[in-house]
Amino acid sequence: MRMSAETVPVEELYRQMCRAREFEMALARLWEKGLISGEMHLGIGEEAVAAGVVAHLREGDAICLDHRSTPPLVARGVDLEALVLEMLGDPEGLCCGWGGHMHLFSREHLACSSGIVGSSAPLGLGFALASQYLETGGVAVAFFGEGAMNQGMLLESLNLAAAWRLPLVLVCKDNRWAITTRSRTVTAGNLARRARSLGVPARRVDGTRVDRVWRAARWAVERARRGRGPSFLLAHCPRREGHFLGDPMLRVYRDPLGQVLEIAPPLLRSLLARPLSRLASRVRCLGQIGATLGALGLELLLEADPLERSGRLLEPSMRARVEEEARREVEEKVMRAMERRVSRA
Amino acid sequence: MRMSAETVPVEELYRQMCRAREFEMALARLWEKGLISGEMHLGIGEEAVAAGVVAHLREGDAICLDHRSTPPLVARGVDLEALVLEMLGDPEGLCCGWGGHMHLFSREHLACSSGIVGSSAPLGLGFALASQYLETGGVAVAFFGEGAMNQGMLLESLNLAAAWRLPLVLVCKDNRWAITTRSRTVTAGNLARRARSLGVPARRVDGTRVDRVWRAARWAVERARRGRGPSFLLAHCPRREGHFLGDPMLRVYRDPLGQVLEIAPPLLRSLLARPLSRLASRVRCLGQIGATLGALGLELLLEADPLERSGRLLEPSMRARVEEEARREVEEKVMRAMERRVSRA
Amino acid sequence: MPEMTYAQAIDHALGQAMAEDPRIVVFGEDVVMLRRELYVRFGPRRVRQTPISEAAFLAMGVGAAMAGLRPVVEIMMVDFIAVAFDALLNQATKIRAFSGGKWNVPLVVRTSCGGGYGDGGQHEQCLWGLISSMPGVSVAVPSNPQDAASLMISCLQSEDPVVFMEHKLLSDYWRDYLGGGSRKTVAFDVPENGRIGKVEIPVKPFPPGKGKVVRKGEDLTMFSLGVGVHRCLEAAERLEEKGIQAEVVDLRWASPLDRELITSSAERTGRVLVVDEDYSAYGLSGEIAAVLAENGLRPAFGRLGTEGVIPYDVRREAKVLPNAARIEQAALTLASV
Amino acid sequence: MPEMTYAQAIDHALGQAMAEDPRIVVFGEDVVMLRRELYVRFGPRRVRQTPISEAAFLAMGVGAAMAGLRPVVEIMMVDFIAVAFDALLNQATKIRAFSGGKWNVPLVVRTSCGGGYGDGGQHEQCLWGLISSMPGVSVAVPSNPQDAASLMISCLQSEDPVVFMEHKLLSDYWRDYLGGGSRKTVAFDVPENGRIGKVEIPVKPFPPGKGKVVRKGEDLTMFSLGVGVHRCLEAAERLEEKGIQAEVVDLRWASPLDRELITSSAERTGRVLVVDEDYSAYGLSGEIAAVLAENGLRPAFGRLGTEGVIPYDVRREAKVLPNAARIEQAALTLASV
Ligand SMILES: Cc1ncc(C[n+]2csc(CCOP(=O)(O)OP(=O)(O)O)c2C)c(N)n1
Ligand SMILES: Cc1ncc(C[n+]2csc(CCOP(=O)(O)OP(=O)(O)O)c2C)c(N)n1
Ligand SMILES: [Mg+2]
Ligand SMILES: [Mg+2]
Repeated sequence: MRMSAETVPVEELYRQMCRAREFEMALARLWEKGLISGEMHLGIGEEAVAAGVVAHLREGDAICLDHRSTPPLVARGVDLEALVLEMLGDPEGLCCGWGGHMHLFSREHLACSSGIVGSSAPLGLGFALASQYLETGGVAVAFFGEGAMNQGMLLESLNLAAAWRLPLVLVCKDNRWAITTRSRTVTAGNLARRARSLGVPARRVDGTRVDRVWRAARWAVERARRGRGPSFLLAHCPRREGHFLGDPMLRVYRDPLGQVLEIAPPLLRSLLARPLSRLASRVRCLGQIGATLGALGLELLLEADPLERSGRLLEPSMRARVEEEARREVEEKVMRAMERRVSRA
Repeated sequence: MRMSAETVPVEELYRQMCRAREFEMALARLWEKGLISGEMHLGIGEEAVAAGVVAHLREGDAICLDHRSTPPLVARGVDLEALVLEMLGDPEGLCCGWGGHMHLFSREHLACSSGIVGSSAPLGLGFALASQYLETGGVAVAFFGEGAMNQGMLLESLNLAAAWRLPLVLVCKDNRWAITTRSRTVTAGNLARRARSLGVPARRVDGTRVDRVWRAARWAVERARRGRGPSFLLAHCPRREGHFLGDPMLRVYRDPLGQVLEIAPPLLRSLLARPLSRLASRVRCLGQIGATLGALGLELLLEADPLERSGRLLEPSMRARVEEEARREVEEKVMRAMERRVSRA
Repeated sequence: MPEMTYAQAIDHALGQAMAEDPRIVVFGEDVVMLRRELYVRFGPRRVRQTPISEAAFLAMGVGAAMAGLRPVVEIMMVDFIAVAFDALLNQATKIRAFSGGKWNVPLVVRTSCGGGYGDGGQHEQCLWGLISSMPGVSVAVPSNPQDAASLMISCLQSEDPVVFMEHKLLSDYWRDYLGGGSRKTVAFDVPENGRIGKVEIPVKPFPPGKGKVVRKGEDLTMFSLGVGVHRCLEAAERLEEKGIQAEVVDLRWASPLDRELITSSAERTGRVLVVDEDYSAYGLSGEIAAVLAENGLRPAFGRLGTEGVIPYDVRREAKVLPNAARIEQAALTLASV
Repeated sequence: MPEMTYAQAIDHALGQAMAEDPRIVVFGEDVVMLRRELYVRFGPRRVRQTPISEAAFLAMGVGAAMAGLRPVVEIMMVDFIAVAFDALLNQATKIRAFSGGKWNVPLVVRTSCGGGYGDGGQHEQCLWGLISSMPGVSVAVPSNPQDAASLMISCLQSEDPVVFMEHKLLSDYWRDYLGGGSRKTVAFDVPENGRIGKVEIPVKPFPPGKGKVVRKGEDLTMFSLGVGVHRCLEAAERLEEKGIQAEVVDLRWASPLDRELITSSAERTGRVLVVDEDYSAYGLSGEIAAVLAENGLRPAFGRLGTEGVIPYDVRREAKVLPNAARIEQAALTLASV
């Protein structure tokens, strides 16, 4: 199954990664300006997974996404202007301003998303079933996080996909965190084995290396296309922007003083709440909270940026060109979207 | 972990099995007479599992049951008269006539049941959590079928029990069938491995041999009691009375002529429905239905009765005595319950 | 017009539609046996058995409908929809709006409901009120073979999610499975006109959201659904003997409600009794009361529903579910206002 | 009486009760951070973080309650209860009846609800109507810090299941988390008296099912819950300028409803407007209409609720959720009847 590196379309993959990154950074700026409402979950850190998987899809294939849906949509070729306008709640947005960032739908691309953790997998079953039944040769891909692997409907879906041999690729983006919870503290066993035990062949892959993701995804998508049934990819990737924009845990690092002044006094009151029993235990709990924050900070420092790691696959001048092109394209699209919005407002 | 056969309390275990069997046969007669309403699922065939597991429980331990709840309740020492009266819908029944056979509750025994497939496991989590929190040393046991192993909340429960190290014993009674579905046709992988992959150590056991069940359950219950966390027992056992009393699939064997006359004509019409395309496929489907019925019939013929298999562990005279005592006890209790019912009607 | 049982009528309509539209697929637990006639006729690709994984396979139905199929997903009893509720509440009913009207979900959820055979409170619920409280889903509740067939066709033609509820007391195979048929020692109070009747062939759809006056009367109107309609008719007969002319309306759909029929009938009779096998509170009777009130109608109003958990004991069950005697009583009270 | 924010008041009440009753345990997703003050004070045995397995851990709450604990189970947003609905519908609310009254389930489900911050239709629902349609559960919806604290104590003292709904727009940490606090560029329409207020200490429970007249008036009564109460009060001010005296009732509980207060106020004013952030159909407004009608009251009646899916676009969202302008308009129409 191993193929030589030459066959990996590195330039195109990296371009998609850059487009996604530039696009989400633009979204972050719009969000900061108050132009995008609600919880905004970015997929910054997941670009290699999105690009590496989506590259194998063709017309008639479906993607079912979770709350970090932008990078796969960008890689799939959804119109960036329509995406921006949707985030702005504009009637000309992708979903006419009805869906917003957690509920992005593009019928033309057979792309859907949902903010209910775990629901992308069973929705994916449906698209896979339709492909199997209509014999279109299409496959469906479901993206979700490692936290979603504890959601019942997702576990059920693994079994059902295997029992019915559905052309479904299940992509677990393991960023180790579910909001403020370190997933391993609430997850038993190991996730690849979990998928296998439910009848779905699984591979692990470094989700910061787009070439590796691409190869693993080729295996998975080809299997599905040939009618050999579902497969599971476990891709490790960092969570670089916290759970959502303005994540209070991240703010501790970005604005330590402000945050500590806000968080600490009530915690101190708790520490000293009467009756003053179990002080040692309380100190331990406070330490636990500190340790969680510490782990998050450490990961932020140590974890590789997929753009860094995957960019190295290109020679520097080409890399710079690709980055520049992506930057320009996104800038232009966002600008045009803003103009449309303003002209009608 | 292996212990010599002497330590197995075979006589007591076999007594509980006989009590359960006699009791359920009495229920079947009452049901046939129209005195018990609704769907009546018997645990005939599961007696060794019930007796072998419940024998390890003591006060403060909890049991969470599915729709085949009678054998464990009998083994746990719930008053047989109250049980009969409940089945009859009597105000003096175990649940004052409110619960019925799918919803039997005995607070005193920390015993509950539910007709929603898979729900016994998460309810069991709750009792296990309370034991752990209150440090009572109590354990909880959840009983369910192999069909329930595809229900999301049950899969979630395996992970949660492992992640929290809860004193929960999960007992899967694998009778191979879920109503009319052969479970292996809709279940991928293997169930013991599935439990292990979710962090729960698992053992398989022949569920017709009460001594083996008893040994496996001792391992599981002791683990839980010592704070070592959950475990999973996969016990194979036969489904001797079909899914429920009056099971239409079973009737095909018990009243072949009547049933065939009823079932065949519409199937024949389907076979010949116009346009008459795909006749070969239709014949194959008809064959599939026949094969399912055949498999059921074959199992009925070939599968061992746990009373037969476990009874051999006793010497014949003792066995006969135990059986006779159980028969008498049950007969008497049922009779007394009927008298109470009649006297108040 | 051949005579069919309620269950035959449903499967006949489904078979008719499946023969015409290859996009229709049926899946759920035990459908190979439960729908064996459709299975033999249409084969294992179109009638497919699932694991006991309602959450996954109902959402699979949503995805399949988005992908262009017309799935009929079976939830054996409506009580069990609780484990799959997300697929309805947060997916199926939201997607038309979320996509800005560009994507729709033509999903039929087929399920059974209702009591009267002694299964107790976890298996005899109706829940059409609970389901109708979500925007974006229609709920059909046929009370007889013709309606069952026609409403099934209506559901299959819907471009949006619908729940089709088959009342277990009217369906022969459910009565048989759930502790009836194999023994001669139990008798259920099965309304004859609900159980069996003539069905026009080919089956034609009925317009969604349209109810029907099944008995004319001037003194009060009874609104009901499913088995309740027959109980009302029975009560109406008795009331007639007492000189009270009750109108009986079979709403057929819990959602959308036939507001026109509700207001016009209530206006005419000036007295309304809602007879609802579902739970009373936050349900059909409330919605009807609001429809009347916001239209400025002020009829005398009463409601009979299921209060609290349905008891297992068949004698108490018979008293708890709306029956002709209770309806008669309530109607007499209303008529005296 | 110290001043507290809405969220502080809830956690203060919970902390007070936990200090008194060791049977109270709290679990749910992210509770170590979300309830960090309780976590530090009461430790990891009493405040416990779960996997994203709502179905399992809500049913675990049911079992734990049966076993003698007093679990407070957190479902982060009420929308997500759909994946755990069975634990409420078929377990928690049924067990008292099923056991013949011998076993009860003192379970508190703590969840957040409501919109007004631009998260869209899958995260801003209220669903108190849907939940209240199940018999056997109480539903508390506080609109200000004092009520939030006292209703939390009432819930913790309940012997049967209750759902405690915290409105996200009133809770500072939710506003902050859900795209608010870290940026100065957005402003939400947060009712000041809901956000912060004085709380009597020690916190005492309020009687279950009792609402409160929060503004007296003779011309019409507005019934509402949660943020809606403040919108009504705002509208009432404006109406006063136009010479209309609106009474505003904070029902506090979606279930059980305060039938006495509803009927007495409606009788006095003769006009009723139900203002409900939850979906209109099959909900609070219907139930109130039925309560009025079955008590022979025939006030002029109007309702304002959320019709259909809540749009993402904040401008449209603001129009869809009941706001003071819409309420004023509806009240004027009613008053002219
Ligand atoms: C059923 C459900 N429960 C809880 C939530 C709240 N929630 C949103 S994202 C999230 C964490 C998901 O973790 P993971 O699947 O690992 O994805 P990540 O955010 O790390 O990408 C949670 C708990 C939800 N949206 N749906
Ligand atoms: C959630 C749910 N889905 C479906 C059913 C209907 N049902 C009752 S028993 C049963 C089969 C259960 O199979 P298994 O768990 O193997 O238990 P067995 O009957 O074989 O003992 C089904 C599908 C149900 N009660 N609950
Ligand atoms: Mg994650
Ligand atoms: Mg089985």
